[in-house]
Amino acid sequence: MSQIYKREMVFILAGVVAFVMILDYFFGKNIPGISGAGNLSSTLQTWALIIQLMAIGLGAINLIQVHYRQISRKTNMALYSAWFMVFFAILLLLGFYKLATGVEPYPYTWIFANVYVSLGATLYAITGFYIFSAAYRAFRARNIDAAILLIGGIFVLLANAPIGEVIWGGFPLIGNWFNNVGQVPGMRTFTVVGALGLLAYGFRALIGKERGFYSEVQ
Amino acid sequence: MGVWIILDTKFVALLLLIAAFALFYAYMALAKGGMKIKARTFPAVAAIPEAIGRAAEMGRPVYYSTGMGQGTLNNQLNGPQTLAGISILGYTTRLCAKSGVKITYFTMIADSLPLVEETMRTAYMAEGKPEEFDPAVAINFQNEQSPYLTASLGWIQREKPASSILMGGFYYEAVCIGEAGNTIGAMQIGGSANTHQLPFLVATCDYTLIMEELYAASAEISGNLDVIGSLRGEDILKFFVLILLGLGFILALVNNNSLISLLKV
Amino acid sequence: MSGQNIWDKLQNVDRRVFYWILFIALTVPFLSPIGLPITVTPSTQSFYDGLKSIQPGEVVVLSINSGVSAWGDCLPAMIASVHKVYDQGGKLIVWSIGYTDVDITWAKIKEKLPDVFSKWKEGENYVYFGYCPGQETNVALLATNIRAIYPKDVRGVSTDQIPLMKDINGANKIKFVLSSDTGDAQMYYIRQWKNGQVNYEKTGKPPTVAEMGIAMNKSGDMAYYLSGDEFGLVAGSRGAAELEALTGYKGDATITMDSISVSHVLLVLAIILTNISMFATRGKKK
Amino acid sequence: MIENIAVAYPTDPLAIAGLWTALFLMLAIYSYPLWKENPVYRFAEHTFVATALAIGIIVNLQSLMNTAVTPLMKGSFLMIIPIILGLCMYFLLVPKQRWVSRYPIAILVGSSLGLGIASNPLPSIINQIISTVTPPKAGTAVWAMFPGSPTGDWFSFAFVAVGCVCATTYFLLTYEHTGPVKPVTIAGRYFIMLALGAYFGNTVLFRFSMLAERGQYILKVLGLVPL
Repeated sequence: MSQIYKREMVFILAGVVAFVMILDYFFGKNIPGISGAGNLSSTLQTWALIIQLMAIGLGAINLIQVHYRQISRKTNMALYSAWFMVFFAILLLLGFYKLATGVEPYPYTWIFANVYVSLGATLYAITGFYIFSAAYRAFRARNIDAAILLIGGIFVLLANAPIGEVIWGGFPLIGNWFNNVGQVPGMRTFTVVGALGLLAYGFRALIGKERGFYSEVQ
Repeated sequence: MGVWIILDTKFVALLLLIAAFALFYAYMALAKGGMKIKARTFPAVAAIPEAIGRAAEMGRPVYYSTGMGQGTLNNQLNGPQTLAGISILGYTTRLCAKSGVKITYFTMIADSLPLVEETMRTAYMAEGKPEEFDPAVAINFQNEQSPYLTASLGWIQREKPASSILMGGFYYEAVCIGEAGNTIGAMQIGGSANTHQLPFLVATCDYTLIMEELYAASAEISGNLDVIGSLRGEDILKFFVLILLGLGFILALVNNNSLISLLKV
Repeated sequence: MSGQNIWDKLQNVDRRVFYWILFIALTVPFLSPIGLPITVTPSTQSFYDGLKSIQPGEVVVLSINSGVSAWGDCLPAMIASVHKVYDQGGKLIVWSIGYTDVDITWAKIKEKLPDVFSKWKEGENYVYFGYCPGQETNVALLATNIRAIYPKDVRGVSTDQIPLMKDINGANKIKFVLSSDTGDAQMYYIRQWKNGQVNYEKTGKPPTVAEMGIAMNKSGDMAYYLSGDEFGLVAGSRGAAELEALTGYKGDATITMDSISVSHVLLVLAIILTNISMFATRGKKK
Repeated sequence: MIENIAVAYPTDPLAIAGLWTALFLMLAIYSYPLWKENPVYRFAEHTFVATALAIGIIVNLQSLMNTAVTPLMKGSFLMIIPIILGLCMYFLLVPKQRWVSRYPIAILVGSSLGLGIASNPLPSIINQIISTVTPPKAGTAVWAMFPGSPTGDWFSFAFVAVGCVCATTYFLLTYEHTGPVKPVTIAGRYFIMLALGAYFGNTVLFRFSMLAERGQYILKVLGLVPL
């Protein structure tokens, strides 16, 4: 049985959208109807945005499934999952009230500022700990590779902290040179080869040769 | 330029794009036609079966994530990386299904969920065990980067995965998940094309795929000759870049601007 | 494990020991700041020069693509540059394509600059549009049609009614974008606004982009600064401290520098120790 | 002399409770690295996950109203298409019809790959080559290793050019790193390591600033430094 709409049509749609984007980038100015507000490419981008926004429900369903599983199987995480469900439901109700009336209830504002934002900052900063221990292990001069990593890292560290220039005037000089020049070859090559990889990957994905994008599913 | 195609500075870019696609196509055709092209082996890819084998031996699960990826597939920097990560996820899941290892995929990209679920389900079906696939165990979605990190950290300490595979568009979570995995002694394989996270993946993981290696890895896994052919296309482009660099360097020494003005057309 | 000497132990210190020392070392300097002198790097200097080139009445976009979580690195630079835009008599459009908590960040900026916002009139001197999701897609749309994304500002005033927005509906009337980033959002402006498909023929030049990035992205941003895609770069709290020195507005970045110095010395000492212990144990094993 | 604009400590009991709640949750999270995974951490973890999901749903619904529903009501009937496409995603939950969810994904993937393919070559390949082969102008400060010395500029220029050549060679995918290429790729590897080290160094500054801000927050809540 021909099931062209399950595979081939999907690739064709992706290809058409990609082609519009490419046309828009290169010839947008010259082809009427492609570029600019309200035209094909920006319409497609608005569509993509709306799809993105609507996808969160799928995520919510997954997360509720995960926690429901914990509760129904009475695992040692069941209590926390129950707390998740309750707190989530309360907050969602508050949010719906906000959407319906346009007035943000005070508990919602309070939770947003003191729980959501604050925990966000906390998690973001937690990296400080991990980076310390990562540096402690990575910056051991086990071999030449690691030694170069170490040299690059140490000089930049001491160039960034004001104490570096107090210790020795050469630290900011050399450290900033590593920053402005020393890292450029590696960085620039990353950029170039990354872009090449992206081109090849995009090409393969759009012609249906990439496993990640539905090339194997039935 | 007086023609109607006024490209500004994009003319060279367009030429490059066309040349690239022509090269990819040509080498894919050549490889299919029997030209011998062998991709360099990536230790990180070769280590994946070992990582799954380790999990099977220890009877522990596998942690997999494609990173934060700006929360959507529709992001030109991270979307392709997420897709490449999902390619490798398909391969990894299949290995897990074969040896009866539990794999849990952590993500914060809601719009990738259909793709992920179908990819993982296909992997289980290919091993003849579709009934073992349970989305509530295999996929763990969190809405944002920090919750995704919190949940990952908690899960890693509670479940103590034997291996942890991080492939995709990572941001600050890379170093945290990497170190958390290190604490419990997990075998770790990383890969990203986000330059700013590479130092941490290199520092915390046992094996790392750097930049285009991430994209190329799925080509290598597929083992399809024609797909590997496109990698040769990339190499030819690299030679081209090298020639331009060399030529430009020499011209710069004699203070000749012609190459630069040519590229800036 | 009785055979372990001090070097062996040093190599396998429980990481929590470091974590505690680090956290304390970062916190204590705030109690009595010293304020070590700092030199200004060229990228910050050219950022400042860009701010100084604002003529009265010119419009600048501040794109807050950093969240409350990155205040330590991002907020001081934003405060200093908003202050400078005010000093130069420029006008400011503020929005965010990165974080939902931008309202809190913007409130904090206003709170920290009472002298500016007691004189500036909302809608005339500045306009604040708040957050919109969509990342690069959004930036591409903003280049040609701001009203499609922001039909009204945060107060609910229709964009058409805002005096500042009278002739502005895209990138073409903007002098430059100041992008405060924890990620790659400044690249969206470079790609979509500076090098993008917008037709600037009638209006002259496309807007330039300057970056107030986190220090982590300094190396990456530096490449775009050197290639000319960004006219200036303030990297992290260190860059912000330099900017504060240049603008004469001393804020949180200058204070944070002490804590940075202490913690960096600590890390360097730890690295030196681990290397010594590694070489010591390596000799023993042979 | 350091002057900092101090914001007054709040007097509203709810605001004070907020400060302390935030502090409690922060310490709950930091109990993970500073001690170990524990019930308090789990509580904070689940609280955070629930909060973020609920807020995310509300924010997305609000944006959906603005970008899709309101225009639809006002007569932009085309907006029905993306809404239908968005609903198609939910066919994932219908076992026999999962393939329907592929169409919205195709649009997202097409858009990201299309934009990526089109807009990457110019800044990421061509501009990078141009920057590499542009000779230094005399006295350009950023390039100068030793300010005032013209040779510093040229040294840096040569360093970058040679480094780019070596590092690019390192990335060759379909040629083994043997024979005459080998020393070049090894050198390329060193250039890459230097870049990674410099990156690492910069990141430390950023992460420590963040953590310092959190430390400062404790002092602020305790009233030891001004808010």
